[in-house]
Amino acid sequence: MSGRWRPLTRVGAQVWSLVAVLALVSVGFASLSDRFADLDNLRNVLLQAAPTMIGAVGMTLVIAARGIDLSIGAIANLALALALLGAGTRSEAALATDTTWLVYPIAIASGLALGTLNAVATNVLRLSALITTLGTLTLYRGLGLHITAAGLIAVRGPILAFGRAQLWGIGVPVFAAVLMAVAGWVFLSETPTGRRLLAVGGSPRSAVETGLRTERLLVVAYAASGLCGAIAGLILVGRVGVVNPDLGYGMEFTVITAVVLGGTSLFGGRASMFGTVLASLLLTTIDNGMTLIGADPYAYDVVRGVILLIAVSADAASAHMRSRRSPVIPELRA
Amino acid sequence: MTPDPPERALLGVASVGKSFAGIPVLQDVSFTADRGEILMLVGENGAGKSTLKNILSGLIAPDSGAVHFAGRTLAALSPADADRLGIGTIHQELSLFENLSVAENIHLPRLPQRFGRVDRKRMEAQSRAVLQDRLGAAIDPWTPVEELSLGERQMVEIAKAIHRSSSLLILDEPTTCLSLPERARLFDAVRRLRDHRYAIIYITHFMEEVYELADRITVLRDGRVVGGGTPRDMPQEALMRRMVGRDLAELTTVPAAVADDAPVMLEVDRLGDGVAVHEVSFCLHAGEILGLAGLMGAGRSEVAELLVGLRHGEGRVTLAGRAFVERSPRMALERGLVLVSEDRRRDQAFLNRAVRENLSAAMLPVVASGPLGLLALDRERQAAEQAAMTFHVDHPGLEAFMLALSGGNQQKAIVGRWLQRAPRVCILDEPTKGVDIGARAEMHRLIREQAAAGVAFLLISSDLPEMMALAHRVLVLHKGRIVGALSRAEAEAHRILALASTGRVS
Amino acid sequence: MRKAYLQIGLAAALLTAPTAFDAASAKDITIGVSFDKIEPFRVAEKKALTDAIEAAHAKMDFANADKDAQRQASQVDTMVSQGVSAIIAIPWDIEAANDLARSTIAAGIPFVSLDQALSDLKSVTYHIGGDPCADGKVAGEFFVKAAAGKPFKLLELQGGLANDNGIRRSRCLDDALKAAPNITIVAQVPTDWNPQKALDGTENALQAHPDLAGIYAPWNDALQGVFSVLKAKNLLLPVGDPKHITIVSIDGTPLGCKAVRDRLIDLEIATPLPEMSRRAVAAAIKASQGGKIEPQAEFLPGIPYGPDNVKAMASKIWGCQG
Amino acid sequence: MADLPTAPPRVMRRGVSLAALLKLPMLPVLLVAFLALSVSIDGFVSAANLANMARLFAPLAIAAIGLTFVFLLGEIDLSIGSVLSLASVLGALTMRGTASVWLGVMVMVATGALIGALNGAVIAWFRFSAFVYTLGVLVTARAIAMLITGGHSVGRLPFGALRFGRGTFAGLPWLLWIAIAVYAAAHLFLRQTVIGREIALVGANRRAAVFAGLRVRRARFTGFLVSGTLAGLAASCIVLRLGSGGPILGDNILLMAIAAVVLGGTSVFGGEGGAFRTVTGALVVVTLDKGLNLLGLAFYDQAIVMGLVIVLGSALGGYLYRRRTGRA
Repeated sequence: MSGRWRPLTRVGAQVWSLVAVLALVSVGFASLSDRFADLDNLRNVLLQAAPTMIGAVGMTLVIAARGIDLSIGAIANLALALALLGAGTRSEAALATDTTWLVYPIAIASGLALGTLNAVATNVLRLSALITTLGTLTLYRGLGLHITAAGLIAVRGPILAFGRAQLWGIGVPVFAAVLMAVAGWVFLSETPTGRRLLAVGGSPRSAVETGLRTERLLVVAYAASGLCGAIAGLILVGRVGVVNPDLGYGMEFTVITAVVLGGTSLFGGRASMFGTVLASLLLTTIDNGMTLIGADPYAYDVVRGVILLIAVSADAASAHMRSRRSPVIPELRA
Repeated sequence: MTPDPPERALLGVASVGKSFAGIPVLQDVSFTADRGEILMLVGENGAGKSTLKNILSGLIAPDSGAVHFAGRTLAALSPADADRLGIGTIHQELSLFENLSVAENIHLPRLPQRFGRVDRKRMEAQSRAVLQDRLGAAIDPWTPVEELSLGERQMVEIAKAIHRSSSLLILDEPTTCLSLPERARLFDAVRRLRDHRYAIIYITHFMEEVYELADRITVLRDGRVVGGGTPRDMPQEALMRRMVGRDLAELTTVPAAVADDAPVMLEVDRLGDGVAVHEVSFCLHAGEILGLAGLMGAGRSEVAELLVGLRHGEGRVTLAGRAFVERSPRMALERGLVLVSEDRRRDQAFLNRAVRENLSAAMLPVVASGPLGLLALDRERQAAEQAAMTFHVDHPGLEAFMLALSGGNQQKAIVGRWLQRAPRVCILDEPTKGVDIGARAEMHRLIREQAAAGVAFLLISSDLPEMMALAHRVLVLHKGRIVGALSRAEAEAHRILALASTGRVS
Repeated sequence: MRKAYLQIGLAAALLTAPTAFDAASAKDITIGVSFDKIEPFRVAEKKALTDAIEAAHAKMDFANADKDAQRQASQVDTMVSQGVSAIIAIPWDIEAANDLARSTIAAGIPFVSLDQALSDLKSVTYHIGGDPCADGKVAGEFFVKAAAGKPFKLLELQGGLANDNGIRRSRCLDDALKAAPNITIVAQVPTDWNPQKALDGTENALQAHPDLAGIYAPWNDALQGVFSVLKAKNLLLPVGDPKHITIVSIDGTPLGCKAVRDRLIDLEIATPLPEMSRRAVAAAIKASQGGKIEPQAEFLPGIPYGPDNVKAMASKIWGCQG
Repeated sequence: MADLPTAPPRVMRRGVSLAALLKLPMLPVLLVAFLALSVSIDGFVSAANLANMARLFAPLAIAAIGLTFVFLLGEIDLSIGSVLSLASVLGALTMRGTASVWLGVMVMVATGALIGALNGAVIAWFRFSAFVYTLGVLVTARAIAMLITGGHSVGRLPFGALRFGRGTFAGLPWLLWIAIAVYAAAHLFLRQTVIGREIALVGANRRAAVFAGLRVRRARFTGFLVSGTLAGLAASCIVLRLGSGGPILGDNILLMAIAAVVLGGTSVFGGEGGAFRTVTGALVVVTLDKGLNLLGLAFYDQAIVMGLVIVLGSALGGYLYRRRTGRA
């Protein structure tokens, strides 16, 4: 028997069915709009996918450890609100808030702190992650809106730099997203802490018996998720130039969809960073393509829904094909 | 009894006590274990062995008493302490990460690293060293554990504990899934560790293991130390009396003979699934106990799963004279064929549901009435109470979670679940695995009683004394095929083992 | 219990009746205000309303339904049972609000709808709002004029797809454009009033149609997203520049006014917020004192203004002041 | 077999015992919140306000009880909100078209049941991932409702609708009676029927349920069927109370229902929980929602308090539960 290092197990098939769906969708859009298959458009898609992708990278770590972070969008909102509070001055003449470079350390520190708070609350209060982050989703959003008084704050200065900067004609957020995804992948597959995180997600009971410091590892995962939320928030705000109450609203849904669609198991222990990236791209491509072909606004959600249903059927069908020859009855297959 | 005062030996347990919800499980327990010796910790289930093991591996803290280790006194250990002190534990319920590789399982929580990355080369070399060189197990270090058989997983669990420990190794019933050669290799490894000045605490209830390995024996009963000494001080009879607190005479009983005119209850003709089972044919009569022997992975459990429809396959099954074609667990139950499968936690117990519901899970059609399928809760409760009494399930209340029961009582409750249905044919897959001597004897008595009442049993067991004590005939499986059928007179341990291991009569 | 709350309603009506003859002072009047949601424009709207109520020396009891018709119904019912003098509501569900208004009026309490019109205007005591359809039409006519018979590609951003104001601003624009076959709407992008989505939509539309000539951004918050895309493409040019993309927006917030003053957008249609609020409060107080409200519904069309006349118009546009 | 089982006396006694009440993790929080709000708000315990709260409570509790079935199975149904929306649109259109309130209600329940059955069938037989599949249904059903109405809500319903939705019977709002009936039915169903038991056992350990010959697929199917049907019934309650249905009517209900279910103490991992727990969870959600509003807090400050209560309340409930069961 000879084996090889298999960093992230049993996700291959799902990633392939995702590749197939993404290819199908792309070919469809390309045939309807000649501007779809275009280098400029690829740049757009990547740039628009960046916030989702970054959020999804953090969420992949959390879900791999058998957690969930519903508060990621609220963290994006609150971290940016805190950043403005700490490093913004309202300029009445320009109707905008001037910012200093301090917004970056403040937003990032806030993201890390809020994520850590999620983990600490889960650990100390012994709650399920779902309850904790459902609570902090509400709490963080309330705090964020409290700071901005639910108003729209136009921003200027260094806060815009990250979202708008370009390198070789490609938006810096794209590099950030790729970097985060690679870092996430290396972390999960190559570092001892990443492997321990997968172990905790795979079997919390074994983790205790093996002497893994589950609580510390969860802090790492949730802090990473908070960090990713804050970075996603910085990109969104940097690009659009406002901190608005809807910032990050519903982000948790998109991001969790991307992670699960990408083949990471909600029951922990199995993760696919590559799948997460692909699924983030798929979700963005749908919106992008719909606008390019000038679709009816009411059709957007129909297409989104149908593609989700196709993706899940493709996955179920491939699982069926794979296990067709096993004598074990379907109910007992994993 | 103790050669050293507790603080002088490597490990000294001094007057340790522990209660759960007010019920004492350990009282004033003291013993020592020193480098270079194998201490056998024997006792029935519920005697407190597992609690003691959990205290020593840092999973729970004792209420009173202290643990001395290498000259230091600790009120309690944490898993991290255990790790630092070099205490390795093999838990009875495997504590592996199925989603990770063998090598990672062996090394966690301290993975070797280079420049912040996992050092795979070193990890692979160290895994091979412990797996192949020490235990002689040909398991590739990069295989995910989920792809291993139960026996292989047990070897990984052992390798993991050996790798972690540098001073004390605790083994809790480590051989339940092992074939004979694997078991022999494990014993070799354990002896070699002793020679390397390890202290070994070996928890078991298998008598032959006690006398094969022990340097010293400590007996636990009802949470107290009730005896100890060298194997020479304690012959088997005396040891068992200490453990159980009463004499056991049933070991010599012979099962009642099967009547010549007993009807055929189960007839199996060329059963197979194309993967694990091939052309298995046999007959089972009313009142007969038919043993199905073989090594782990020989296809024994798969035969059982084929019979009740948990696997698809070909071949004909005739149940009480009628063909049994559309096989499913539900149809099997209706036709009077039940399976008590091996993996209790995974496949049988509803751990976070009430004991009552666990007992009645196979009785639902019986306690339901009317077109709506309403449950007669009173009847269900009575039946459950009755079953708990009949099958000696010791429980804190029928509404308590199944989780609250000890392993042995869980097993009795599950066997009770199935036998309540008064089946014609009962398949028992490792019915006494992880069960203490008292419960095991009760289980054997029960099987004999039921067989005498006409139930046909197909008994799958790795425990050869059990097989020889119970079975009228023994079939031996090798690589999914029946390679021998032995009558009671022919069924001797070495013959069964030879057939099971090689597929041929030696 | 229905009887109980009718009684309380009646009692409240009776209690407020004597003050009807004391029209000079509104000191004992509490106006229950129910908003459909809180977002930047509503924050401004709330402030305008608060100012108007203070100016009338009345008290305000405020509740936010947060995009939930049930919660709004419950909040209004509570205000009724607490005996407020009148209700001013921005309805979230323009159908459900009909029955809410009727039952409130049946309990003897006037119901004034603000900003968002109910589907059946007869069910309220008084409605005062903008005229989303008129605004959309003005925008459409402006684009027709701007296109001047030449081919013209237009991007239409949309607010909430299930929001009546949003739907009307869109539909009436489309109606006005029917007269000009030279104008093509290249995309209608749903945004849920979210500037981030407006940004992505604009970026994608520009990708598909680099020769885009006009953008319809029917609420001011969308402008930030639009500008940031145009800036990245070097298309954020002042009105009058040959490559300038024609932009029309609605709302009249300070940010909108600033965009006009910076000559970045061609036309802004300002909702007359302070006037709307004043009239709503006046009607609520008058009705609570038994007065008759004529006319029963008023629609204040938005005030269009552009870079060329912003100086002259500034005094009429709330967003251009202060 | 002929004798229908009467309610066993032992069970009834247990139903009201103090120990059984303490099993409900949210009860102390509910009591404290209710007392605090009654003291600090005039008229919080008035008949009008309680009736008002009851009308908010009913649809939430009904939808959350449906979700409880799915959670008991160890599954999730993300589609209930948009199923509710779609059902409300179809039901309201029917009411307006036929002038029959009852036909409308039947259409709503049937829509919910139909989508629930489809969800159940696909998940139980084709083994789709419940999370991704119901997410797809969430998006699609809402989109269909949008397409049908063009985004408008559907109002101007027959007069009888509102009379029922805002009316009372024997002093209690009709909607509350419906919620009570649903609770009672769900409680009995889970407690006293074979399928109910199978749902809990399948959730506790699916493999063991297969080995025990339980009808696993039927149980999973039924769970999603109930969830969809009750979403349809919740839609009826809202439509009858508001006099309108619409494509975004159910947008808020999913998160609120999840909050009610988990706050009530039903496990996300299956096998543990029940209808009564969910009722207490829904009571907490409604009491706070209404109470904080009456206190006059800004909506974001309400959110802050609500978030703190969810976290700290669940922690307190969990602590009391562990102390009672003696688990460390």
